[in-house]
Amino acid sequence: MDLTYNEEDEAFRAELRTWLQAEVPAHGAPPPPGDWPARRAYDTAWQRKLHDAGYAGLHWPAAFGGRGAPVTQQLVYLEEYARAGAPYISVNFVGMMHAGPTLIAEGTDAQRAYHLPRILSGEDIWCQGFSEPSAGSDLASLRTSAVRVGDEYIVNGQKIWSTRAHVADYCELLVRTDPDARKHRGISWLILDMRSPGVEVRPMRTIDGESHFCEVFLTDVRVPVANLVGAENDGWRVTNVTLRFERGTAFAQHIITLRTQLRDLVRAARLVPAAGGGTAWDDPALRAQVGRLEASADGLWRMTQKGIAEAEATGLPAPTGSAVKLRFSELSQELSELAVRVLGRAAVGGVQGAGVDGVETARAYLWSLQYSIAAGTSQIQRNLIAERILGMPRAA
Amino acid sequence: MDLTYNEEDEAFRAELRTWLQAEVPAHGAPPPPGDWPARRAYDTAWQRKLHDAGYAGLHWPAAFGGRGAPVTQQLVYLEEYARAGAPYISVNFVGMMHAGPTLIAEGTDAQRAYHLPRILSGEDIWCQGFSEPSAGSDLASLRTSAVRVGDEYIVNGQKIWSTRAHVADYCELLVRTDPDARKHRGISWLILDMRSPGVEVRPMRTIDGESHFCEVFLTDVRVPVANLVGAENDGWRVTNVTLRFERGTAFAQHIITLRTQLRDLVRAARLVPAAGGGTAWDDPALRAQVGRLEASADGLWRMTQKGIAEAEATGLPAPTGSAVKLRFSELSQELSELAVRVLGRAAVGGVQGAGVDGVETARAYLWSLQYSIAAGTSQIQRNLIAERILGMPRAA
Amino acid sequence: MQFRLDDDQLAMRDAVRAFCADHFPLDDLAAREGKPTDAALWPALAELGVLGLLLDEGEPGSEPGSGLGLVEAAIAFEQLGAHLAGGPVLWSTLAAPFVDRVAEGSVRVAGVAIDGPATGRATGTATGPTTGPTTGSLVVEHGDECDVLLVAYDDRLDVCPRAEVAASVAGTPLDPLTPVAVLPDIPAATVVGDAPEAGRLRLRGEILSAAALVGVAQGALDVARDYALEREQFGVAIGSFQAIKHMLADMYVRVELARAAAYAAAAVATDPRAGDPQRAASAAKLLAGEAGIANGRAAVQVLGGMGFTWDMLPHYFLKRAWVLENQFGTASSHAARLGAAVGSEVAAS
Amino acid sequence: MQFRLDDDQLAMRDAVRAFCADHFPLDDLAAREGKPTDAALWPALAELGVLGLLLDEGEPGSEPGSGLGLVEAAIAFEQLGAHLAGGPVLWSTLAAPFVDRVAEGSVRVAGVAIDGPATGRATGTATGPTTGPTTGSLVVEHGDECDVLLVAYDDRLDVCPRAEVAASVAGTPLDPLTPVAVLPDIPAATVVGDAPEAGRLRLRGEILSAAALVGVAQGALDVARDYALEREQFGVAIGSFQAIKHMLADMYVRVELARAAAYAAAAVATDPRAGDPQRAASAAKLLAGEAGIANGRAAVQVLGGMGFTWDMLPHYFLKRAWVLENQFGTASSHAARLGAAVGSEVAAS
Repeated sequence: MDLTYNEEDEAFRAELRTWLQAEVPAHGAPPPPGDWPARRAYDTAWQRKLHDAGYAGLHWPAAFGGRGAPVTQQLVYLEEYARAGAPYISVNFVGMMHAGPTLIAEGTDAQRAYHLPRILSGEDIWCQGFSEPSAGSDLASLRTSAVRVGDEYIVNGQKIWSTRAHVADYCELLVRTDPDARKHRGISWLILDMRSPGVEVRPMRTIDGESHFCEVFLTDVRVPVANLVGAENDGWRVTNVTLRFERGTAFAQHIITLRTQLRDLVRAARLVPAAGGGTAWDDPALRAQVGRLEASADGLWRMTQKGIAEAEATGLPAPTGSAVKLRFSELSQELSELAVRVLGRAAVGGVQGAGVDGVETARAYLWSLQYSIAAGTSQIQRNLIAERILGMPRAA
Repeated sequence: MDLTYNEEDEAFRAELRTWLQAEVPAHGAPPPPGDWPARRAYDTAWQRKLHDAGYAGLHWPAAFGGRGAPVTQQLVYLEEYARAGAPYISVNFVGMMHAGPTLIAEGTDAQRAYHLPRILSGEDIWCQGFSEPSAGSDLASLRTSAVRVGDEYIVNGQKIWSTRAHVADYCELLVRTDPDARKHRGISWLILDMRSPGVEVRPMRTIDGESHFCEVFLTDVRVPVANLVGAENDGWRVTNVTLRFERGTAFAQHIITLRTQLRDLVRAARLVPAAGGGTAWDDPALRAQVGRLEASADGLWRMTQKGIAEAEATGLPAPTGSAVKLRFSELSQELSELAVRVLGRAAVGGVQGAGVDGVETARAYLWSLQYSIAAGTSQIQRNLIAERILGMPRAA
Repeated sequence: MQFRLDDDQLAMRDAVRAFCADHFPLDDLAAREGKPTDAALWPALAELGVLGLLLDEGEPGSEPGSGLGLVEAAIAFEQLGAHLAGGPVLWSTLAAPFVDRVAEGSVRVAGVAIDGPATGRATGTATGPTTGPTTGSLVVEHGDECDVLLVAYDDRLDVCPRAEVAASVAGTPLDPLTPVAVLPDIPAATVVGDAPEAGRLRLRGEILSAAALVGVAQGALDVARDYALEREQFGVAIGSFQAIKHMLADMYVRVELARAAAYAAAAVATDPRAGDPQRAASAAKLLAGEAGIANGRAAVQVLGGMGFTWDMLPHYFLKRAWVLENQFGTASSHAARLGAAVGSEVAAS
Repeated sequence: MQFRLDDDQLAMRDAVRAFCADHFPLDDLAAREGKPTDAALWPALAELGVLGLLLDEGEPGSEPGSGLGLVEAAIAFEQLGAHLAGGPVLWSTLAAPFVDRVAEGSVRVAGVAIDGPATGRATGTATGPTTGPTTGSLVVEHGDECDVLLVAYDDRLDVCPRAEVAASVAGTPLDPLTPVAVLPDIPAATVVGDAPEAGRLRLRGEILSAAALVGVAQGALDVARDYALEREQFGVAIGSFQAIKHMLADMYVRVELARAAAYAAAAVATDPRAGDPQRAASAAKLLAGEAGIANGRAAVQVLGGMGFTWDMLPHYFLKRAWVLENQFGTASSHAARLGAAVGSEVAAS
């Protein structure tokens, strides 16, 4: 067992660090929250720079335009990316992390040839069309229908929780192609062009006051059969390729961010005056709590390294993905709640200044609440762990 | 709303306190753990003294030999009892708190006339014969059979978790009298004389190394039909009288004990040297944790007062019984785990001396683990609260 | 001893509940966001009797009030909490014994507590940027919708007309139903209460904010319960799942524990023979703060994705809980106070 | 970077597992209670290669050892933990580089860490009643079944033959499989290691006790899982109930988190270019201690009434977890160390 990076990895690190040191400041500050067109422009321009410099799709196979880098370099990338404070993947997330890998695994040559380069270069933005109002945790009960007429599907239904759909070009859309089949069967995976007639996007306001998510209404939308990914009625399996991917490596960046957030908390605590004099950081209970959070973040990072190494060796995502997701969610919520407590009335009042940002602290707290809900609630994750890993019977 | 005690209550307190101040020291120290005959003698002698002084069955109606005291005096009694460090109710628990009240509610005149005075005076000790090896949380699935032959039942089966059965004279026994009826029907409640032929008691060793509980094996045991309490096959309802009673006021003394235990913890913490000098009590994190436990103990005591007041007014146990039991269990476990942490290696090594008792601290910790299991696990309590109080559907 | 509410108290609870349902309906919260409370509400609140509940009837020079007292105030604030009522009602009620024309609804009082003594601070002049609670700024809930500002130190109560207070800077409050003013410094003020009065006001503030938190925690539970009965997944109501049941059960335990503690604290403060008012208030505030935040949090989780939307109720309860948690002492500060009290008790025994 | 065990390591794990199944079967724990480990076990442990794992091969004057190192030792101690192995194996393994004939199984070493420097303490004479950890008595696990006693201060390692140590008084250990000696004072001793060596031994002790706790946590999970599949209530296996599933899932998360941290700590201590050894060890010990205790606790609960009996396995795991939690720094002390480290990092940035 050897957790050091080899010379090649360290060379990659040095080169990447130099590049980020120049490019991150040059890219300027992100647009204000809520200005989604500006966000799209900002993020896609950054993706373009990554692409031009050869850093886009580090984890994608070289045959599909990625760098095909060893897993160690992917970790180096994430570490350096966080250290440099580079822009969050944001609008490129679904394309880079979900849709792209799914097309690589299941797409036709034509689908890959058209879409993969456009995702890598930031030209196209993707969103996800999985959940429906009455199909959340029970995703397989989805009802959006696709009826084949000639070489097209006619799609009708409603999707929800489509992240950044208001700025997306394409959607990975799950539809029911066989209404008579049992739940998990009869589902297909389509590439939806968001500019198709009959697609209506309505942003949803979430508890942090922002609109990351959208509802997508689909009325007689025509999707070419050529946009089917995988076989008809085999979409559930195709989806699970994505889901498993999502629950594996996708949290690596989140965990690194958590460590940064913990340090931001300490930085703030060293500025917040305590009631009895001194600062909040003088409180041994707070220090111990920071120590506990640091230990868990460290453990999660090690689990991630281990999981990625196993995936590399076996070609399959490590089974610990649900565990990482579950613990990350708890940890993120504990940390951001602690930050609200440390800032106290400054967080509640939304006061900014003197090195302490109550608005951002409150926002991060509210945002963290979705981690235990999105992409499988913590309750669902625990069911999965108990049933799939520990072999418990399916239902009571 | 008025939480003060009236003059009469305070007069009762003064009288009781004087009595306890004289009698508690006079009764001497309890026998060593594990010596159950001695424990029985010690406890029943104490019960006799309570009885002779008029303090036995404070909460029992005067018509049945109790004092019929107002609910406020029951609280005063518990407060003063704890303050004086008087002997735990121990072997008299089932008789005074379960069997007696059940006979008062459901027994025949003959049953009441014979048993109630003997329970009150400490002459007879009772145990409980409810649980079976395959009927724990699912108590209604019990299988011990009672077949009526003439004016006797012939009982066969096995009971488990019978507290102090090895020193008991009688047992409140649940049996199946109709094997064809659905689970909750067909159960009857019998008074079992533990000296009957065919009753075999085997103490169970629990994780604290002691033997509070027993298995009871019943082989062709003859129980007179006269010992049936309530109607035949109506035992489930009779049982629930007891269960509801058990989950109501029965925790009042436990909660008072919790407060005493918390103070013992603080006392120990003021003696335990800290790594960096001073004592464990200098740690603000420990003080805050003690403060949190105190708040919860205080809240539980208030809930108990409230529940007792509601029971007094309505004649029915307050619905908050499960909530008190659930929270008490958690709190007791948090507190006793904290005590183990504060004592550290002294608790693990079982060191006694210098005002710190590692053996008792470890024992109390291990004992506390049964609170979330016995008399309905915490999981079952949560189901009950969700279904019976909050109206959730019964099963998934 | 009588722990149950009597008929008068039950009637009062129902009256306040009806008032709240009328003036603070939960089905139109968006309309209330960021807005000051309708000024016309204040005479109605006065008529309801809430604002004058803490006036000691017959005290020389006091204004007419309902004279019911602290338990009744707890009843009222539990309902106000459950309905996420707006406006500086709590501080106005607390201030009524010290500020003219509050009980009659003509003067609205916003307030803030500053830990530590006022000693050494000038009165009648602004005392410059506060070094207080967090960042050199003074956050005052409803600070821009009041007539008078009250500052409660440990040992003194100061008031000054809102018009004389420096302009506030914009805060971005966590709770959209609780606008805040952020003041650059502690305003010039007149002394209206001495140390015992300041102590009494703060104690009452702890108890009544606890009562409001009990209402918030109950409101969050109600929303979660209703949703669990209605929403189906996997073909059944999600309330059939044990994980949901257990979350709801824990919410119930928290709110019942906090409620018992809050009413006990009110009763003890009314008659200290029943216990130590400070300790009872700390226990109540601590448990109610935990119940409010944890139940708000749990309601978001029970509602799942919908719980994360602005359109559903959970976030409003959660946010209001945080506002109240940060008034009159946080759970941490009350834990420290209680721990110290237990330590002193043990040392003395 | 390579996080997975290689074939040699897997083979070693299997060998230790087989050894444990043979010598420490879980189905006959009662026979081991309160008894010292069979002396014949030691040559076998030596042959297995565990005792010599930390000898640095080729170091002048060192005894022959397998030279495998810390990761392999972690593998071994995870298995020893999972089987609740008895005897002073951990301290013997840690002491092997400093005490003759330990690696070959001829000398058994019990040990104890005393926080703080040895400075000012005489060597070669008993130093009188210890003011250390808790009550003026020194608790030494397996202190009556060793040949040599090792005392690890922050800055020094002392040893003395067991025969020269004052008679122990009876302790009543929490763990029936870990007999303790309670010594009235710190024994007279000879210095065998300086400050860096003491630091290294303690670091290794943290990592290997963490590894043992991972084994304990996994063992508790295995017992609970098996029972949940087998035990029926309400007509189905209790593992069908969501509440049981979720307890088991949380046990799994805790053990996986702790395992990753423990092996990472071993790797980092072997090659500090991969991280800060102290911080990695603290994280590992903290997470493993929490996993061991919480999983032991959860196993008791999953087994319900049966879990509360002496005859079932959960309590043994829980008790062993407490023994290990109180060696080489508690979760609290490691949390404080990690918190301080993060604070320094931030201050320096």
